[in-house]
Amino acid sequence: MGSLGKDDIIKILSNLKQLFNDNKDALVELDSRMGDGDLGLTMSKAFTAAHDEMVDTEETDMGKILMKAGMIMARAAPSTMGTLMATGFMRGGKAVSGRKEIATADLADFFQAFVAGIMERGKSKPGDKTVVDSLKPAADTLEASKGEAPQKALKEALLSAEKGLESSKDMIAQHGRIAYYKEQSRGYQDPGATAGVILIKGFILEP
Amino acid sequence: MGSLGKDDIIKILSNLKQLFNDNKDALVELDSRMGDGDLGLTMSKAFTAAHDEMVDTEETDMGKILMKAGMIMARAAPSTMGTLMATGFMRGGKAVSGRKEIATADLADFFQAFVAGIMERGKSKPGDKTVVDSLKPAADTLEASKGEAPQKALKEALLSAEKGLESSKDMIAQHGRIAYYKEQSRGYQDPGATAGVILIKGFILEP
Amino acid sequence: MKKFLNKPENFVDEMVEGILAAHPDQLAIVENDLRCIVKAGEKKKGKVGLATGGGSGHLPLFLGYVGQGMLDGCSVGGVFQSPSSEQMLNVTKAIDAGAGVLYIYGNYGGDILNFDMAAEMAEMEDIKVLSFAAADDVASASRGEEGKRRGVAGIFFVYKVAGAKADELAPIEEVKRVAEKAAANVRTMGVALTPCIIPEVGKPGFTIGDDEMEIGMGIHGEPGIHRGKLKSADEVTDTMMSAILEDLPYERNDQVAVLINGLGATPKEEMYIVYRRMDQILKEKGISVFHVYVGEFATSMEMTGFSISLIKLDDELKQLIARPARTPFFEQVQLSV
Amino acid sequence: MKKFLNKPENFVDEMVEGILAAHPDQLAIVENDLRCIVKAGEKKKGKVGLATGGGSGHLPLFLGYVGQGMLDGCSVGGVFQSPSSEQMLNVTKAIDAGAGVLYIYGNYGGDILNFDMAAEMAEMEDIKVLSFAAADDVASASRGEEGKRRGVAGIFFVYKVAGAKADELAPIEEVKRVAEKAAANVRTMGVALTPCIIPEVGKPGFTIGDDEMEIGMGIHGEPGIHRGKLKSADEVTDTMMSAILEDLPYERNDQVAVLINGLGATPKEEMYIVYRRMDQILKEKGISVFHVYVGEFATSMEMTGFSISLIKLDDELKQLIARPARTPFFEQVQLSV
Ligand SMILES: Nc1ncnc2c1ncn2[C@@H]1O[C@H](COP(=O)(O)OP(=O)(O)O)[C@@H](O)[C@H]1O
Ligand SMILES: Nc1ncnc2c1ncn2[C@@H]1O[C@H](COP(=O)(O)OP(=O)(O)O)[C@@H](O)[C@H]1O
Ligand SMILES: [Mg+2]
Ligand SMILES: [Mg+2]
Ligand SMILES: [Mg+2]
Ligand SMILES: [Mg+2]
Repeated sequence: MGSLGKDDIIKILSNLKQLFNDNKDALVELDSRMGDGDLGLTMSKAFTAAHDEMVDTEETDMGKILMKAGMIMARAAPSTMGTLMATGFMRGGKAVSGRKEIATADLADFFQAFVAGIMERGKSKPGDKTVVDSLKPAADTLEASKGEAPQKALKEALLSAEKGLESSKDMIAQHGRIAYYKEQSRGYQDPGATAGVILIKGFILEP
Repeated sequence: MGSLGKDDIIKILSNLKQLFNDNKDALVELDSRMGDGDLGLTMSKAFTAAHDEMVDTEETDMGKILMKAGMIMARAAPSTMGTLMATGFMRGGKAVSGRKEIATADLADFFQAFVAGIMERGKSKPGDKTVVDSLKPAADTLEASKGEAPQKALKEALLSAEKGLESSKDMIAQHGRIAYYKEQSRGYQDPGATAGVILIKGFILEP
Repeated sequence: MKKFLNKPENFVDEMVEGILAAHPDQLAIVENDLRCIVKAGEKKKGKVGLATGGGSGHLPLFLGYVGQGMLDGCSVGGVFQSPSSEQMLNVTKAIDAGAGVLYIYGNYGGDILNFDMAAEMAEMEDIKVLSFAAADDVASASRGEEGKRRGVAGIFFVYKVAGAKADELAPIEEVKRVAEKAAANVRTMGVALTPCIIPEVGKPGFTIGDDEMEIGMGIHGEPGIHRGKLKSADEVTDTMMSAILEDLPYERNDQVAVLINGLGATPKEEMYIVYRRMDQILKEKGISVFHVYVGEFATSMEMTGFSISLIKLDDELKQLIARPARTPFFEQVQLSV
Repeated sequence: MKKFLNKPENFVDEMVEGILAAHPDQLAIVENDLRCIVKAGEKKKGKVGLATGGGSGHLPLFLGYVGQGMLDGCSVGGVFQSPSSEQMLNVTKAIDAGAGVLYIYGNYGGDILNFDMAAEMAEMEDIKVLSFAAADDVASASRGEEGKRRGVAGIFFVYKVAGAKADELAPIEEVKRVAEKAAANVRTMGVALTPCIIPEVGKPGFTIGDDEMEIGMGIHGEPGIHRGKLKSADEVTDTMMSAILEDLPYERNDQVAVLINGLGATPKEEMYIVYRRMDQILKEKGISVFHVYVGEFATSMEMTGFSISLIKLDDELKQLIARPARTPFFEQVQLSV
């Protein structure tokens, strides 16, 4: 298929609900090391609410569906990552508003706006050891793959996200609770960046 | 000897300081069971202060020496027993004021006033499982032994005190912290009554 | 023992030094004795002096209620120990303004004996002294034996009422009358989850299981009426409230003021969860609430637990409770009646 | 976990229900949402609205400062969790009286993001919003990186000053100016001895040895600057005070107000032992003290520990701090200046 329709978007929300539920304990564990340990709960709360409240939506504008999902997350999970995800979905959705279908170019616009939104909201940049470090490479890969089919492009984006996560391990955290550990945060895997990889995974509909 | 002089009284205060120091832990232990565990400290504080502040007194009136000892105790150890001992010494001393020597009859007067003072101050009576239950029998024995030599009379009084202590074990406490245990206090040895026996022991100057 | 301390034997004196340093415009000492606290400033001629006293380790009790609209002086004992009669007498002499001095203290053996002795000594100095021992702890003796009860957090209401009355320059008998009326209408019940440590002793005064509570425990760890598994906040509140309500008893159409008092380590969050249930019960019973106090009013250092006090109000008591007050530990504006 | 609780997941809602039941004349909610608290009664036209918000578990922070002379509204998060931007927006809409709304909150990631979102949404509704994040915890980032510091108990002074200024009907820029000035002059440092337990988690957030303290630990258990054997109260105070004094720095002839804040389980007795030492240090340095606050102002439920805050005062700040205030958790009469 050359583009994603409404059913695909709902399926993605359902994937994300499932994935973040499956990874709940792992994310809690990661966030417990130098954070408050809520990230697994946050992500699963955010995407469960987004899916459950959107699954029967009458809305046909893909952009609006994604924006609304973001607003639901903001209410359901107001922690740092919940709010950043919400911001991402709202900004990303706005970037593709009016579309009835989402092509690879739209996916690229969505994720570019998504990451830009997070960076603006979080006053963060690549290299700060945050979710940006897995999502920005993924968004950039999508940007460079506009000519490809969505699923292929997303699979490449996932590889970039994973590489980004890997390279973020050596960074020193600049934001959030983990940043209080300063130098000590080097070597640790950032829970938000990990969640970013899972987010991309959720968009992949083919095996 | 037929009567006690100033040196004897000071010796008694010294005995009491020593005895309550020796019995500090035992009294703490007893008072810990159903009280706040301070009785050992209280008694040793009270009599250490009384002895140390009176040992060089210029006073020659036996009554005044005993009264002053009481006032010192009130300041040094304001717990229940400290205050009751203080009251006893002040009232007992008043009863023998003017004496330069203390005969058995004076001892009887001293302890009768001592016990009456405690009962009035503590609103307590024999049978309430308090210090009164060892001291009242002792005071009554002295009253009945006015014709005897002081040391002999005191030794008999000690026996009565011990008997009183023994019989108080079966009583239900009516006063102080131990009384919060109501029926449960039956069977326990009252720490104050125990201290009363030690008090009489301190007055005995012959082996 | 995890405490912020220097030498344990200096605990009380250093605490008082800190209090005096922090509130020099509100409190002072007499006879150069850190254990004899009085309200700073001029005394008001003809006003009955109100004195209290008791062991340390219960802040704001006892000295924390010395201030405007409350008490005039307080003698300070060692941790959980009575101050001496001599210290009480010194406070008495300092605060007497010609109208006599009323002693209001908690119903504990050592305190009673010493206040009685102090009263006798004060009389020898021609100061009129009346005494009153608050005994509000429902758990400490049954009905019919109210005189044997311990005094706990409910004494706050007695101070408040007596303080407001004394400010009217009422004669000592009148001040005592309202104090007695307040006390006759207050009932308190406590629950504890963990003990506290007397600094000089260095170990807990009692032990209690990791999953246990003791309902009715006294503020020095005196035995309560029920030790058992820790129940839910609602269940604990139900038990305590029914003991209190039955005791006076408090009845439909009564109006009350409420005090929820933390014993030390229990967070305010939990106290409000308790009040939520109290509010349901009081509404159900048709008892209306004039004012609610939630906080630490009578503690046992770091003990975990709380107490509930109710005072039934008539118009006179309500007016007196509503009056403003200001001490370093308690401030209240005039409440609207 | 020894807490007075019903269902842990209802901890926050039941707490708020209790607070509303206890103080119905002082607090209310909007949008029928227990997490959206506002001052009861009419709003004053033309007054800048002051809003705060943050995680639960810190009473009196944050909602406890909603009241006369302080704040107008507060959004309430889960334990140690930010409230949502939507809740913040709802409070904003309710308290705006035409003069705009100033957000004052602690410098934590989640809160910043949500307040920023709420501010954007409020602007879309034509409400002017300015924001300010207090960041007073000296231990959380070094000099030169003040913007990264956490907000802790010192925010009390920012609320107090901004609240008094807003009451003068000053424009929002002016209110923000004094809030910033207060914050620029406040420094705080904390120490903890034991952790606390988030009810829904059920176990302590960190562990610490039976003989250990952690200086600089944050109110959610964030790492401090020194973990070691528990020292004497004087030594602990010396360490904390020298970090604070050097930071601003506070200098000879400065005048300050002091806040000693209990984290939950530490008794007032110990806080005054700490103040005794602070008083000695301040006298030695020639720094004078305008007013001393001792109590619980920003807690971590049942955590053992305390924090010290100093605020350097000029005449303007002093006047504003001296102004009366009344919330269910904090009352102050006009202080004499
Ligand atoms: N300012 C920021 N910008 C971007 N990402 C951030 C920022 N602050 C934190 N994060 C991300 O959020 C993750 C933590 O999220 P979460 O657990 O929700 O935070 P908290 O519990 O502290 O509110 C971090 O691992 C990091 O990737
Ligand atoms: N009202 C009273 N009259 C006489 N003796 C009393 C009274 N109350 C207590 N006692 C005696 O005092 C003893 C306890 O003394 P102490 O430990 O000093 O009391 P507390 O520590 O409670 O102040 C009891 O064992 C009892 O013998
Ligand atoms: Mg987290
Ligand atoms: Mg969190
Ligand atoms: Mg005792
Ligand atoms: Mg005692």
